[in-house]
Amino acid sequence: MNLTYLILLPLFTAALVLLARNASQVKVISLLGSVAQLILSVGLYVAYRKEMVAGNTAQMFFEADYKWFPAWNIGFHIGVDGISVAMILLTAFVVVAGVLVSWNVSKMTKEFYFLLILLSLGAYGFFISLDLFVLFFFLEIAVIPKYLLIGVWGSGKKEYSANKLALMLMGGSALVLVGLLGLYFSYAGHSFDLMKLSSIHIPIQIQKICFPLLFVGFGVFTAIFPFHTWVPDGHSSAPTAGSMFLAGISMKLGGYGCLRVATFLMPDAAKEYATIIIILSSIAIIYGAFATMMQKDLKYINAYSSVSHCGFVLLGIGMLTQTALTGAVMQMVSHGLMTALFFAVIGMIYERTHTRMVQEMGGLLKVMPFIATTLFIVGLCSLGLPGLSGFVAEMTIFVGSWSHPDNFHRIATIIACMSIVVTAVYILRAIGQTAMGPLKEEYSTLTDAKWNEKAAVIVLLAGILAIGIAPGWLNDLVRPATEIITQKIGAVK
Amino acid sequence: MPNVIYILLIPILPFAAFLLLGLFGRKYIKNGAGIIGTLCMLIAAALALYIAYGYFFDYGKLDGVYRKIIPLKYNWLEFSPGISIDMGIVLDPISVMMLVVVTFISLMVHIYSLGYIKGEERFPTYYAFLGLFTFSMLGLVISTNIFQMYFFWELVGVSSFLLIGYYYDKPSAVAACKKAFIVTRFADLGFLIGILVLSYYGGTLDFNELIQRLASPESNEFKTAIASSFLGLSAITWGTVLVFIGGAGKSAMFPLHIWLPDAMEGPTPVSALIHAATMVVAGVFLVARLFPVFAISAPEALNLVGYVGAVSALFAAVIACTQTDIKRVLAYSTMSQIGYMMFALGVSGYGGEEGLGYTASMFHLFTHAMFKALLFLGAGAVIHYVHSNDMKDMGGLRKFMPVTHITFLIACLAIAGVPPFAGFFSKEEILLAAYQHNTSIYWIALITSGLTAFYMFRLYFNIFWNKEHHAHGEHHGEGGFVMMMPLILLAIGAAGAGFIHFGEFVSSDGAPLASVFHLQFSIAPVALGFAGILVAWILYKKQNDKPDKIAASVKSLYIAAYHKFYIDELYLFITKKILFNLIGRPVAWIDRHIVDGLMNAIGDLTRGIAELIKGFQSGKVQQYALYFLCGAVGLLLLFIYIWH
Amino acid sequence: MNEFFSILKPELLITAIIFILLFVKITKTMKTSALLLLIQGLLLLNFVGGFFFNTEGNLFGDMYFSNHLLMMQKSILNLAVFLISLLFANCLRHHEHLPEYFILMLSALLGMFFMISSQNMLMFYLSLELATIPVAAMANFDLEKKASSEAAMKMILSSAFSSGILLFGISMLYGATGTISFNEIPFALDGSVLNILILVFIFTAFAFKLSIVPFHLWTADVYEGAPMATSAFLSVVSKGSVAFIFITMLYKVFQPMSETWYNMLIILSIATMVIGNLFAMRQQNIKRFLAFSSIAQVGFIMVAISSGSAKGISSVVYFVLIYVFSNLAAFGVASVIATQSGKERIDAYKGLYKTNPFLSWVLALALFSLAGIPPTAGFFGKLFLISAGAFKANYGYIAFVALNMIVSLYYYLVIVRAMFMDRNEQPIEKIHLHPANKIGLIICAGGIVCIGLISWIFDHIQSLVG
Amino acid sequence: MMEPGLYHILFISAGLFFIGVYGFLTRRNLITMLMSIELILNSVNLNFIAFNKYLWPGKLDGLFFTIFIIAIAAAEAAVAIAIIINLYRTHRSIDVEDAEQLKY
Amino acid sequence: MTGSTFIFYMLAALTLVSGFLSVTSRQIFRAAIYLLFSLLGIAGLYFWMQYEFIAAVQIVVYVGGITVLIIFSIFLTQQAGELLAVQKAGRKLFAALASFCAFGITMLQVYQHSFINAADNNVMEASVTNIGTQMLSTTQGGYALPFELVSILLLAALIGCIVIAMRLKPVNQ
Repeated sequence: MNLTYLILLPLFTAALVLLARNASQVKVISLLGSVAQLILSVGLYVAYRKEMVAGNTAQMFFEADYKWFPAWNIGFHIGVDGISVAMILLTAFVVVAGVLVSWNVSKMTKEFYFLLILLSLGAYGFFISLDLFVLFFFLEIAVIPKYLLIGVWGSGKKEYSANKLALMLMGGSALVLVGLLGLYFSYAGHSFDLMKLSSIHIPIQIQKICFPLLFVGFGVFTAIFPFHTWVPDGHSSAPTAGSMFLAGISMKLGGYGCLRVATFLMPDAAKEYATIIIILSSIAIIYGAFATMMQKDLKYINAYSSVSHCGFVLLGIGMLTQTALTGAVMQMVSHGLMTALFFAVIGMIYERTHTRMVQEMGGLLKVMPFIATTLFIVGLCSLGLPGLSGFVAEMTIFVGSWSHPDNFHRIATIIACMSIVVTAVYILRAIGQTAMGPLKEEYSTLTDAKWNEKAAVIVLLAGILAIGIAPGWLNDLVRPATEIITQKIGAVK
Repeated sequence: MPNVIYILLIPILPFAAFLLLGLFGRKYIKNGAGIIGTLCMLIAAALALYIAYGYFFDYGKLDGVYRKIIPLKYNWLEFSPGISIDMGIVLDPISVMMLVVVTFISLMVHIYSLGYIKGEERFPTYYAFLGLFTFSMLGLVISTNIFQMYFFWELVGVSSFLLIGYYYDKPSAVAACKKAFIVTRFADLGFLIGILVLSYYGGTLDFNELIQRLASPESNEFKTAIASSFLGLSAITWGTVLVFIGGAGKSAMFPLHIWLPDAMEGPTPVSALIHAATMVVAGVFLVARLFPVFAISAPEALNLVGYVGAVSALFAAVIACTQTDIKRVLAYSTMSQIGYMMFALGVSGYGGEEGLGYTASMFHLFTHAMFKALLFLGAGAVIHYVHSNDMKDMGGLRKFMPVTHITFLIACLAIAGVPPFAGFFSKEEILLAAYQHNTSIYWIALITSGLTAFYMFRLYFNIFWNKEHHAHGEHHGEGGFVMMMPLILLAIGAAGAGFIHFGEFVSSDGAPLASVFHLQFSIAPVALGFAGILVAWILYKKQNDKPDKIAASVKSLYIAAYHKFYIDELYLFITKKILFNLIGRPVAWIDRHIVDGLMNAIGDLTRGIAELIKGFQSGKVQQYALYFLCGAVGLLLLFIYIWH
Repeated sequence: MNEFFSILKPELLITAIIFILLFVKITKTMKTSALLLLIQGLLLLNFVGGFFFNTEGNLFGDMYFSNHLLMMQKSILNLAVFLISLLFANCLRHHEHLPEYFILMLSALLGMFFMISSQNMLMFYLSLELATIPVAAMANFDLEKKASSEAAMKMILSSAFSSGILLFGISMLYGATGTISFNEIPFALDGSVLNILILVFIFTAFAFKLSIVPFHLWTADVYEGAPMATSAFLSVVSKGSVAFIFITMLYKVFQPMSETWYNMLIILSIATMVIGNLFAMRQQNIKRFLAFSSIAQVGFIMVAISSGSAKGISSVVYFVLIYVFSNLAAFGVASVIATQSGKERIDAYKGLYKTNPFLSWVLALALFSLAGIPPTAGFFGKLFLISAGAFKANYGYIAFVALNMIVSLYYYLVIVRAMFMDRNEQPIEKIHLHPANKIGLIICAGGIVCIGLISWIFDHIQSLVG
Repeated sequence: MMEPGLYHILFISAGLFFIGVYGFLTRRNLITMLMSIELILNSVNLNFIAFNKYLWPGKLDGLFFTIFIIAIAAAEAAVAIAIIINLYRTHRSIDVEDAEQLKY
Repeated sequence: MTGSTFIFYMLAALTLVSGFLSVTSRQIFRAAIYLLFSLLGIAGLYFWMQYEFIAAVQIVVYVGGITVLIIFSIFLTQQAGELLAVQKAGRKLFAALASFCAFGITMLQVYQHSFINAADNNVMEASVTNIGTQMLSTTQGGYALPFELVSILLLAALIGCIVIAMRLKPVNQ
């Protein structure tokens, strides 16, 4: 399987979108492109599976290394392992849903879809790149589409939010850049190549400098405390698909980076700083949950809950056990699907009621059963109901975290566990006030979801249920990859 | 051995009904929904009976001991080698018994609901939810793995949530379902951490292995777990206590009981199914499932179970005496009875005669399911008839609803422990077990038993006797056959279930336990029961002012009990005042103003500095030259005198 | 003799064009619009010609020196001038002094060519003046405008002052070493304190031309007052050429003092970035804004220069190439808008996207490139600058530089925001672009997108540096 | 008083240089500023000649430098005066403080 | 004290004092005249150093050219006899301080530096022949290229001056 198709296809789609004559062509092209991408991603999974079954034990599959800036020893080096495949699948699902949900966008449709596709391109590229320069390139590619999506198609104080998001994310990537340069120069012949860097032992002094830079830098993307404040503003101002991409894909870039770059390459420093990571992520988890409890705007609720949920990702990474790392990846996938769906539903509700304030709604189950039911399901997923993806991911993290026998890790685990109660409180509060209760007069004529919205929901739900009901496939996908990382960590004394 | 498919079909059928009705019910099978659900349930119940028969009388026993049969085990999610969630089926006495109870009660409720819920708009949804609940509950009871149990435990919780919130446009129902979910969720936190503790020390999530390792003093796991202590208690004790917290939440044990009375906002058949017969006993079932660990490795935890159960039993009974909402009375009575089951476990030992409490607890669980479901369904019929929950609106209904009256009376007698009804036998065993092991619990239990009789008959007299009922404008009778049939079937169960020699089938170690029956021992509780009935007779048979006088004489106690000892208010205080105002609000404020403020402040600061230094760009070319010169001089000074 | 021509080809070509223009001016045979077309054609030829018959070598003793890297640099400058002739077509088209304007511009360009080819201080000084004095005159070409003459005045006086200090430094250098040849000076520098004085004095002249803080103050005023094409020329061509010779000067002439100038560069680059960013943030005039943004960009260039390595050279050349496209595109769009509507304030750009999507996209691309955001070339340019700077493993400094990129992003986004997001009742109406403008903008946009992604270009530059 | 030599001339030139700088920084009239520039350039010329004479008489580098500086000074002065005259036309003043419309 | 020394000090005093007066005088004409004297003083110093050619150039270009140009421009732009505006005292003080500081540092460094004296071997006569030959030589040490460069510069300056100063239309301000 040639991985470049994963980048070329969105590129091709984006080009076609630019050439399209009218809005409906744009939509159809985008939809076809994203569905093709989804098929391609599933094909990638199948191919990966086949290789694995065939006994391929390489760390990275389908590797390819093209020349790019040989003067800097930069290569367009791509390849995937289980983690990447999982993230690519996630991206594909969210993109299809995002395209579907945006069917009603009438303002500058062409630009909107172009940016969406560009954003997805960044994510795909990020997940397949094995060269840190290329990785960084794709990481940053995704920032500006986000900025424009929020600023142009957003609502509320969109300019402020867009600015904040762009600046904070770029701040994060600035730190990442410095960290990457540190790694680059620590390799004898100067290299950005992930595989080469992973084969050497990076000096501990370099690790101590670069690890925090990289971790915090990537952490900003995944809302590490206290650099999470772009999340609520950004998400709440973004258009529906923007929020979906932002929370569903973009925040995962950070988690993936923390794992793949920071932790994998610098296990010594990861151990050294694990305490701090755990403290910060525990704070994010519980603090995000409590902050969510007080929110009145649905998007803020989901945004803050994303802070909390992404805290689990970082917690899992900070714990450094294989199970916790696997859980972190699962949580990324799960949260990506779930939060995308949540934002999609919020968008649908907003489109109809023109408000996102929970206290202004009520009884929507009556007039829009499909949407409200989806809201229920996604809420339940958010609070970790078994059978949905959130449960699997969170439990994996808990079990993995608990396997550290000392009190510090345990307390962190308990704090993380506590959030599931707080999550229940805010989710039920939100659902109770929006979907349940007496129906407001002014909403009695609203309609239920249309075909595109239903399709989007079904796509994402399919993903959520696929993980929630049969998590084995994801587990089998991710575990070999996390095992390599844990081995590297384990080798550190 | 039966075909595993048959066992699998038991939970699958309700789930299929759920999927079918949930996805297509609203549009396509609106009218047939009830029939489909009931049919599925009927088959499931028949299969359950078939399995139970086979297990108990055919293949279940090996060398005189009921063994655990695991016909199916599927590795669902492997956390790490050894620790994995396996989805499987275990057949042992309690799971088989629970299969029967759950499917039977569920079937009854399905049938009953055909009449009760008929004509409502969300009829299919209702049956879908019932199917989901039954599926989850069945999954729970056949769990082979503690995480599997947690899995279904949560599903049970959510289906309970959905059913309580069935009348979602009623604010009180919404509040109740949220409360139920959140309180049990809070308890589940304990369960989850308990699982983590136990699985870590046991090195497994499988019930069998867990018990083998943690309940046998020779194993290494046991030794490490006992050795690692926290705050003076061993890891196993902590683990079991935490798991018990989960159980206590689901089973509405004091002080996590507050959700149960409110849960009565759901449709009454739902209360019968979930909040009387099946889900609320999940906590008991959980403790029973892990009983060897409790009994052998964590006696402190078992003691706790006993005391919590006893306190809950008495506490709920006292409150039940003062409530006027008939469903709430039943709810408190449920809580009280589950307290019985709980402390029965608490006073039990492991193996042989010592395990009497265990058997008694399971026995009571079984009988209680029958008569409590009956009570609720009966109450449902009454409510259906008078359109009110409050006993003040009732009275003299015996003439109008004869079947209900008789079945209700049977249930009341059963719960009051009047021989020969079912409750009598199970309660006797419990009291005996308590008497043998822990006298203080025994006394509490005895008092509770008297109170039980009193409040049940207070209820009974208030509904069916007391003041004459003024007929409402329209009368639709007692409800059709579909509503009466379950009542009658359950009444048969409530009357006759006691004669099963339960000890032969269910015991702590699987070996049959001879039923013991001490006539002289039974005198006290039966006498107390009759006394309770008598007092209720005196006070409530006819309309009079005695109850008020008595209430006035113990005014403060009465008011406290009437207000459920202010536990709700306490919770409200903790959540609203402390969680929301003292934690949530400050956190939200800090986030917006301090953390985010910091980020914004950096921006503002930059802009401020930019504004501050704009004077350098003064537009005066001479000044520019001056700065130029100063820059050069500065560099000279720096590099000649400082840096060099 | 053949070799003479091929070595001196770039300069000779420019001189030839100057004389052609002079001839045209004197004979008054052409209308301005036709003349502009001629100029564009000549400049295109000149640019293309830069790629053929290139020979390395010395001429006039050690007065003149050329190699392939220098030719590359000259080609970049040629390209920039060609693009200027395209992008500012609409405002130059009707300029009555069009030939004079280009004569001056090309003289300055000639000065720059000699400057980067110079091998001794005299040539350097002379060509620096040749590269400055005509530009000061160009700044005054909006003869009717007060701002224009003020800008010219500020420019000529500041540059005279600066060259005074430079000359004082050179004279001291001459005194201390007895030579003005670049090849001999490094061996004659004795590491005494006077050398530092010399370095500082000579450094200030570069600092002045490159607008390094605190020698930058003339920049914004001149950019704002001067005609748009002049500002563009100043900010791109002039800066680029000085950056090239700056590298030679530091790496070659003051090589023995590398530690001193390294520290100097660090301090001044930090100051430059910070001040440039802070001032750019609060600008309302697009030209002034671009002036400060170019100051901040110079800060980044200095980061790479500080590395003192071959990578430093190649990344600076590469960055200048990218900067040519990005900054000229920005100036080009600003010029189109200013010519058509007379509006230079950023406020006026609000809602531009509604009426002029093409211009908005080009400007946005240019700004993203300036801010260093992928996939635009600016990303690669800036990244390589910083990577080169990181050779010295001074990570605190690099982190500071990287964080400065965020501030710069902030103000670039201000314009993007104005164009795409802000509402405006009366946006600038639809602008009909002159074909030359359109071609120029398309070339710029294409360059911005392609130069980064096509790694061959950087590798080529790197191979020239060796 | 000692025999005048290189250092004396260097003193004169440096003095003249900074007198010019001082004038440039304080004279408000553009033409007087230009005069200060001339002083600065002349001081540099003096430097070159002095160095050539006293230290490096073997080549005439300093002298040539001076010649070229003089030429450049003439060109620069010409352009500067042209600009000043134009400024006078637009501003009706050649006071440098009257031309500070461009700022901040 | 020899005559040569005396002359030197006289020239030095002339140069510095008139230079100083030219930047402080409040009458612009006087300032120009002082400048003239200062430049003449420098020319004298060139003579004193026996660089007659350069002294002659100095007199021709500066005294005869630039000063005249300046005086013309004064006529063009200034009502004669008017006193020059005075800069703010603060700026003056600051400028004086900065200039003096720079002067101090420079002189300190210059005096501390021991210039290598290579004066002993082959002195090249600064004769017109030498200068002329070298100026037009294209080989090593020849100055033909700078010469050409300056010519282009002068051309450009000429064109620039013409465009700027020669305005066709009157300005209405």
